[in-house]
Amino acid sequence: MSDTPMLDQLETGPWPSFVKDLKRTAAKKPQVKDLLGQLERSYEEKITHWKHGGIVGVLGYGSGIIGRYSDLPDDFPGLEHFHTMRINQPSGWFYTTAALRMLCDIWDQYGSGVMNMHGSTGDIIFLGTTTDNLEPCFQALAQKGFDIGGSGSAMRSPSCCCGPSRCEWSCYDTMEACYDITQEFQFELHRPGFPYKFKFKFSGCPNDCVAAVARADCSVIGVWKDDIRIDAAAVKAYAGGELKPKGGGAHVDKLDIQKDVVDLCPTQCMSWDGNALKINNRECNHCMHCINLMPQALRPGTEKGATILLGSHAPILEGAQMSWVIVPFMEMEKPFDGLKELGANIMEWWTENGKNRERVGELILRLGMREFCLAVGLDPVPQSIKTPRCNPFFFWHPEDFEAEAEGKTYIKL
Amino acid sequence: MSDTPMLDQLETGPWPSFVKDLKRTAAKKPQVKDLLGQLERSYEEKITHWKHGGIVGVLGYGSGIIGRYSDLPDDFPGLEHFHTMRINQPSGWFYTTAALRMLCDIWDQYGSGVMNMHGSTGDIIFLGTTTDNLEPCFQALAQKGFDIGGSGSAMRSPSCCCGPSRCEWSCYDTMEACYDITQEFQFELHRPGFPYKFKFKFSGCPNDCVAAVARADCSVIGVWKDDIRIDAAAVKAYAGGELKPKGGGAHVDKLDIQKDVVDLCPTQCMSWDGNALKINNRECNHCMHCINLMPQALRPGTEKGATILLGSHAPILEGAQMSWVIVPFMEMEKPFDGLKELGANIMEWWTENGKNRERVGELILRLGMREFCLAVGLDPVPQSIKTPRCNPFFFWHPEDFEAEAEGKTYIKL
Amino acid sequence: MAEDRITDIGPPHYEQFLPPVIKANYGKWKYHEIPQPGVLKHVGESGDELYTVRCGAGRLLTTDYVREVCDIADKFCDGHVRWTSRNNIEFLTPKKENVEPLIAAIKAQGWPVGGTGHSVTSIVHTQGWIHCHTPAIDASGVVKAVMDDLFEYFGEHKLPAQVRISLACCLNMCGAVHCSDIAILGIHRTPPKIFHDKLRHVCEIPTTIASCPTGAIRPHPDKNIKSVVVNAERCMYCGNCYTMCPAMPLFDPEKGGVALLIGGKVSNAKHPPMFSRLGVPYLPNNPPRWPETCQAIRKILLAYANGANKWERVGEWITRIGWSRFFDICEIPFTFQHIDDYKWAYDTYNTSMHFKF
Amino acid sequence: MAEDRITDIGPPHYEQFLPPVIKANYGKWKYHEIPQPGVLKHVGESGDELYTVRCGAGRLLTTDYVREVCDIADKFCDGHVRWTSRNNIEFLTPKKENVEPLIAAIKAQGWPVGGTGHSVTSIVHTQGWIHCHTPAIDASGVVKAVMDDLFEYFGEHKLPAQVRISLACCLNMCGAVHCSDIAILGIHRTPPKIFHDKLRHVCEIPTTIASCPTGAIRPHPDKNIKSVVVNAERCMYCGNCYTMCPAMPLFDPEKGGVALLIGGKVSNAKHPPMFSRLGVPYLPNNPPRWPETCQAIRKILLAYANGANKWERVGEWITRIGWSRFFDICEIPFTFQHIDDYKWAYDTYNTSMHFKF
Ligand code: SRM
Ligand code: SRM
Ligand code: SRM
Ligand code: SRM
Ligand code: SF4
Ligand code: SF4
Ligand code: SF4
Ligand code: SF4
Ligand code: SF4
Ligand code: SF4
Ligand code: SF4
Ligand code: SF4
Repeated sequence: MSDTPMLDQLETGPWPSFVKDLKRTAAKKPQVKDLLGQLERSYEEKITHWKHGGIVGVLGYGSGIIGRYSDLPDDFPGLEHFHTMRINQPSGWFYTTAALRMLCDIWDQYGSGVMNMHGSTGDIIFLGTTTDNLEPCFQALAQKGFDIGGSGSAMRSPSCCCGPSRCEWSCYDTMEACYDITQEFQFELHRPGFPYKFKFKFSGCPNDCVAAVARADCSVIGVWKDDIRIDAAAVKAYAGGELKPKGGGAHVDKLDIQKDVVDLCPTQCMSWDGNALKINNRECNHCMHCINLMPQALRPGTEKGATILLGSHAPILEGAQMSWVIVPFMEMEKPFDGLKELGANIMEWWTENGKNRERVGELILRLGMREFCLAVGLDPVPQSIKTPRCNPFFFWHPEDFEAEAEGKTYIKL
Repeated sequence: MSDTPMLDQLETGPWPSFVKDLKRTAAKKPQVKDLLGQLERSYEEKITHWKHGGIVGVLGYGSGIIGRYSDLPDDFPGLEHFHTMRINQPSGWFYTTAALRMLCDIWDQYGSGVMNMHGSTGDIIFLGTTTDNLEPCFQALAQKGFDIGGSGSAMRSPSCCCGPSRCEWSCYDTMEACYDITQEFQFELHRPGFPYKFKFKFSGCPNDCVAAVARADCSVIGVWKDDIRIDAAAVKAYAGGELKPKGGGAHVDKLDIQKDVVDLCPTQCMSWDGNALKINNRECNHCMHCINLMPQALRPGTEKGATILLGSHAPILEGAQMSWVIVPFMEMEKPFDGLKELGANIMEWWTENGKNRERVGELILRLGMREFCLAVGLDPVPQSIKTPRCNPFFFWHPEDFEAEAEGKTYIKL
Repeated sequence: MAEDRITDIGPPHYEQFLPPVIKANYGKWKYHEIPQPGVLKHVGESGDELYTVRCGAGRLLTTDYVREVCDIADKFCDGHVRWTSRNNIEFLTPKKENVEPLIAAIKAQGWPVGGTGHSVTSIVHTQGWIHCHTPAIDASGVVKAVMDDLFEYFGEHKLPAQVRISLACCLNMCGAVHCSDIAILGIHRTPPKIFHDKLRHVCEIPTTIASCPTGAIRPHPDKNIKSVVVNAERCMYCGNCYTMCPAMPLFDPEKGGVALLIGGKVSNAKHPPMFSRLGVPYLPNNPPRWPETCQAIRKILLAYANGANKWERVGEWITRIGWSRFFDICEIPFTFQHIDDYKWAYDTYNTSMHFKF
Repeated sequence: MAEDRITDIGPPHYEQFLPPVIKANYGKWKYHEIPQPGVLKHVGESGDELYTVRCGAGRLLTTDYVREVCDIADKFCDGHVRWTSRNNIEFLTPKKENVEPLIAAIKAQGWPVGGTGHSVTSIVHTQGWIHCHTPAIDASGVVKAVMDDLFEYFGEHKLPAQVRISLACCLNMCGAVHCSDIAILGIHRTPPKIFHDKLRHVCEIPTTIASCPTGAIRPHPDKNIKSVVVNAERCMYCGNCYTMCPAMPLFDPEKGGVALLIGGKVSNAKHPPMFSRLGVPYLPNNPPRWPETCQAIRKILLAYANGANKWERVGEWITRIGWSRFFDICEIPFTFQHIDDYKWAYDTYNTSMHFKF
């Protein structure tokens, strides 16, 4: 009888089976056999058999390695040490097969051969090696140009959508921004010195294909300021059914421009007279809906850059947050000085003021947007809010009174 | 020169002038002259000259009187004592002139003759009398059938829209409910024993003409369960322009049924083919919009009652709240036993658990809807929420596990 | 004597005050019309008609004034009259022929007729300097000034929808201004001054400390003084401490003033009820006519009248165009005060790319 | 040796990994088409074309698997391949004629092609029992089971919009499931068990106490024990204490299980990003195929496919029909668990008459 009767049931079915894959490797690697064995045990008992991680790492770095030990080392000796190495992925997760084979070779040599392509943050995840192997594996990788990613109270490996490399909508160079920011903050990435983790994610447009708004303390999302470019002939081709909605990605074959595009525009800033599509761009929210539906007819404008949003994270501790707008528009030309400076200011303020395990978004909620903006050098902008406050509990600072003395008023009369 | 040059400027202009009115009374009543004098002083100095109220009242009651003393008693001796008496208004603020003249006579005898018709809570407000006059004034009123209203940490005088007395939309008898509940809770109204104030307001339909949702701990708002009644001929008359939108109350003379009614229905449950208006009543939100626009064509259904919402109050301390739904539909027939029982349960739970100056809505937020519902005997209903929680931090009680053991599941599969 | 005392009788039963036509048609009204601004015609299933003439009134009034109201009601309404939930007076009569003379009599008195339908009706308000101890501004005076200024909108149905203005003279918000199309709010802007000598005698220190929602109050570091100190940076001038402790007034004649909160509503029509939100953080406290407040309200009202779609309440209009466009149009500079930093602030932050440049 | 060490070089520059057609058209793509499910065609301003074939993959894989990917990429894509933000593999080639053979080779491998447009693409997920210390459920196994069940939706564009499913195996939510159309969440439902002997040695008591967001942990009343106690009534099983202190595991094989959160989205298209919200509070933890979880997801997905308008994401559909209708349709009994009682609960309460019976 099989050692893993429950897992074996996952070998069937049309979706690729990790069990099949692991079993093949298990034939060569005893620790992978143990891994399957312990997993089977978890399936039987419905609990994890991993112990709380200890602190392990490579020389000089405080992050990038997650210590992991089995609580059944006697039954599964191959899992006694089974640490994770997070390897910082290249921008956009592009590889040559040469690079991939090299990574596989190194991981076969120093580890279990089990990996994640990729971890949720974006790293290449090497799952399962011993404490001794960490340093040699790291240096073998480094020789080939790869470095370890983040973990702990550090900057985490930034990630980005494929952006200009494979998408017509990207409003800035996500790939280069991701690379450059990662390089800029190498120290912060490898040496945890923050109150908690800090993540950057870069999406090229408001479709947000790396889910930056939901899971990056600093979410950089491309946007344009001027007018959506319209190819009038192509619009007609969509209206006539020659071009398919979403380039063929939808469940319907023909667009009804009034109902599908115009009526669903969230700002109602479009109109269609059966012949020409008009957009009142001043009122457009850059939601991408119309562009998504007619990729051959509409394109973002040409005055491009990014919106900087801050604060998202998972629910620990105050409840999940999404990032909110702090800079509606930032130029995003290399070398991204604006973002680097802002990023550094934010990290500095947060490090000085944040409590242990307090994400930057939670700190802002605790101390207030005013204190945050003043510290990092930002003006208040209406784009950062959905609505103004409804409570009357607002503060006045001596500077406000000084400004009033100099003639500041709160509405032009 | 006038004693009140600033106030005098408020004698001009088309809106009725309280200054003119007070001046006329000031000729007969020295304290009103003082009142104008002190008010003028406030206008000059831009601060109030009323001191913090002291505790005064009538025999046996702990509420209904607001002590008020001038901080300039030497300059304005008539204001040394200048207390407020809150007199519980009749439902719907209906009067005969005989009753009004009687009230005026009593107030001229015992007080300043200055009043508010009405206070924000709904009481007849008698502004300005001395401590000595409180009890005789009260008894003079009581002889004529009027009683004092609420103040302090007590039940407050309930109020209601005119409802069935003058409105075709009322889904229950607001006037009688208001009267009956006021009578039921006389003790609580006159003898403060709560953690803080407690207000009831009764509106006959979702137009909510007493703003119950915004300013009553317990907001009782009429609603129907069945189908909106449609007079098809009248709908056509609106379409044709023979009948005017809002019965003439609008700025436009003719209705566009598609654009004005159907397109603005928040649930999109209506349709109009140029001839007949259809409503998918199952999806209707009872928002009243379509009825408001065509009062001669549409009426609420006939299966009527009220929704009970709980929790609204002004911003002290946690920020303003609106009431939220706790019972989507309650029968509202005399003697309103359901509401009385629920009201009593709520007050009991709140009195037991509330902190000083904690409104019932704040207490629920602090202890949770589950504890509240279980204590007062309510089931969880989806109508009480806009959306379910987005955080994963929910509790499980032993009862839940027991129910599961008995077969309870969380989705029917 | 004590045995003769009458207590706990509650208010009189309303029925005795209802006009006969109402008693006859109670709960059986069929529809209404608004034949002209300020006049309602309700028609019963019986065919009976009831005419209501709505008359604007100061809410602060005297027995003399009320007697004048009675005179008119006696003459045209068989002695029947009511007040509305917004402090207007309603004269009620089943006789159509009485309506015009009734209106004439009201106008002869110098009182306005209106407040129905798409108008600006009376301003719900509070005490102000006439009778309260915490106001930052007056109430009746501001209301008089604003209503004078907006008078044309009371007697005509020329707005995209009804506009409800309310006023509260301090953060206690007795006017329940938190859900008004336009809310006028008196605000203090300086922390309380502490009179230590008085405090010791009239205030309980623990209660005083507990009263502060932001935790700004601490015991005085010098134990001998037996008083408290306020951390000015955490104080948001709510006056809660003053309510508990009269030795901590927070009035400052120069710094106090008016804030306007905008876009609230109560009814469920189309859009659910909405809170009013900070529009203009501060306008100076300028009696007797608060010109800046009047001008700011007029400016916002005109922008609304001009920009809103048919049937759109102020808050619905702003929701559609977005707050940043609203601030643009009304020429209101965006300030830190607009950004929420109280307890539920997060939900007001813009967590999307939905905004306008 | 230490001087030879290489550190802080960061990731390799991506440029070296880009196919030539991408380098040539970088930033100059003009439009795309999706000629068939799983295939993207990007056209540059230059007229160049790039074909992408998207292939579903287990995220948990081995070097053997990756080498198989390389074999295919070498054969059809000049050695170029990428992964997507949702862990699919994308084979990239400028050669149209390669597309069909490439697809054939992928299928021959037993791998699926799809995940584009209005499909259910791969499930973003986390470690589960394969490698983490706090999971309530497995990750890869649940994902495999669900994807097997929904397989038909991966390879076809037959839904009203894209549907993004994510999984996180504990409340830390590493899958960032909080904004997914359908989120599978592993939940514990019992407070931590405390191993006092161990705790004394391995945990810092103040840090442990501070770690609890609800303040449920207090020092052990018996000072000699030098440990802590948990107030079970306040514990919501978040595992924060366990993260800080390994002596407080909160695993219970029978009580742990799955919650489904529904209706989140990330993109700004039409509707701003939305949080996922509690749909099904609890489903049993049934390895190896979690049948109840699969069935519940299928039921919700079908209800959506059936009820949503064109282009409507799951959350947009629910927003339109209302949550109570959603619960009706999916036959989900409403429970106290659905009602928020955490920090910003108030904003989720229905403060209006907008609801359905
Ligand atoms: C490996 C990974 C899951 C995966 O299978 O992909 C992961 C695994 C862990 N996460 Fe995570 N997180 C991973 C991406 C995330 C993400 C997603 C993202 O980054 O986009 C999130 C949500 C976004 C965010 O940052 O909030 C995430 C939110 C958390 C949290 C909750 C943080 C919060 O503010 O709510 C914790 C708890 C903690 O930090 O103590 C956590 C903690 C953990 C720990 C370290 C558990 C612990 O407390 O020690 C897990 C280690 C497992 C292991 O053995 O490797 N992990 N974690 C992901 C990192 C891989 C990578 O580097 O690519
Ligand atoms: C007279 C009146 C204003 C008016 O001019 O109409 C009034 C006047 C006062 N209110 Fe009020 N409130 C009045 C209706 C309201 C309303 C409106 C309502 O009831 O519909 C509210 C908002 C709704 C609510 O209940 O929250 C209201 C919310 C407050 C609050 C804040 C309560 C909160 O939870 O946020 C306070 C502060 C307090 O209780 O300490 C307060 C306190 C006060 C005090 C007692 C000031 C104090 O702290 O001692 C004022 C006494 C003034 C005086 O000299 O008479 N008053 N107060 C209203 C009562 C008249 C009547 O009985 O008809
Ligand atoms: C008399 C009064 C009730 C009372 O018992 O006193 C009343 C009476 C009527 N209301 Fe009202 N409402 C009265 C205060 C309110 C309030 C409360 C308030 O303003 O504080 C509201 C909620 C306001 C809000 O949403 O902010 C209110 C929201 C409505 C609405 C909803 C309008 C909307 O578009 O939001 C309607 C329907 C309509 O007008 O189309 C309505 C309709 C009506 C009707 C047509 C009902 C009827 O069939 O008789 C009455 C005449 C309306 C008119 O004046 O045009 N009534 N009405 C109140 C008159 C106040 C005044 O003197 O101006
Ligand atoms: C390859 C990838 C980016 C990457 O660098 O890896 C990508 C690529 C594209 N996305 Fe995306 N999206 C990718 C993850 C995402 C994500 C992130 C996620 O799911 O975690 C989102 C946000 C999801 C959400 O809102 O919850 C995302 C939201 C969109 C949207 C918005 C759709 C909507 O109606 O909300 C579009 C536009 C559309 O499809 O109409 C879009 C459109 C596109 C286009 C058409 C862009 C283009 O012109 O090339 C690409 C092909 C789409 C397709 O598959 O049909 N992409 N896209 C990601 C593929 C994931 C996968 O393997 O399935
Ligand atoms: S986020 Fe925008 S630019 Fe980036 S891949 Fe998605 S659609 Fe393209
Ligand atoms: S991008 Fe969105 S908001 Fe802008 S025009 Fe298109 S649909 Fe409207
Ligand atoms: S709340 Fe409804 S029933 Fe009451 S007066 Fe207003 S419209 Fe009529
Ligand atoms: S009452 Fe409102 S929701 Fe119901 S049909 Fe009329 S407009 Fe639609
Ligand atoms: S709002 Fe403030 S100042 Fe005005 S009456 Fe109420 S408590 Fe007094
Ligand atoms: S005014 Fe309010 S915030 Fe300031 S000290 Fe007093 S109670 Fe605290
Ligand atoms: S979600 Fe929880 S259990 Fe799963 S990988 Fe993240 S920390 Fe571990
Ligand atoms: S599981 Fe969470 S809530 Fe429960 S005791 Fe631990 S930290 Fe506190």
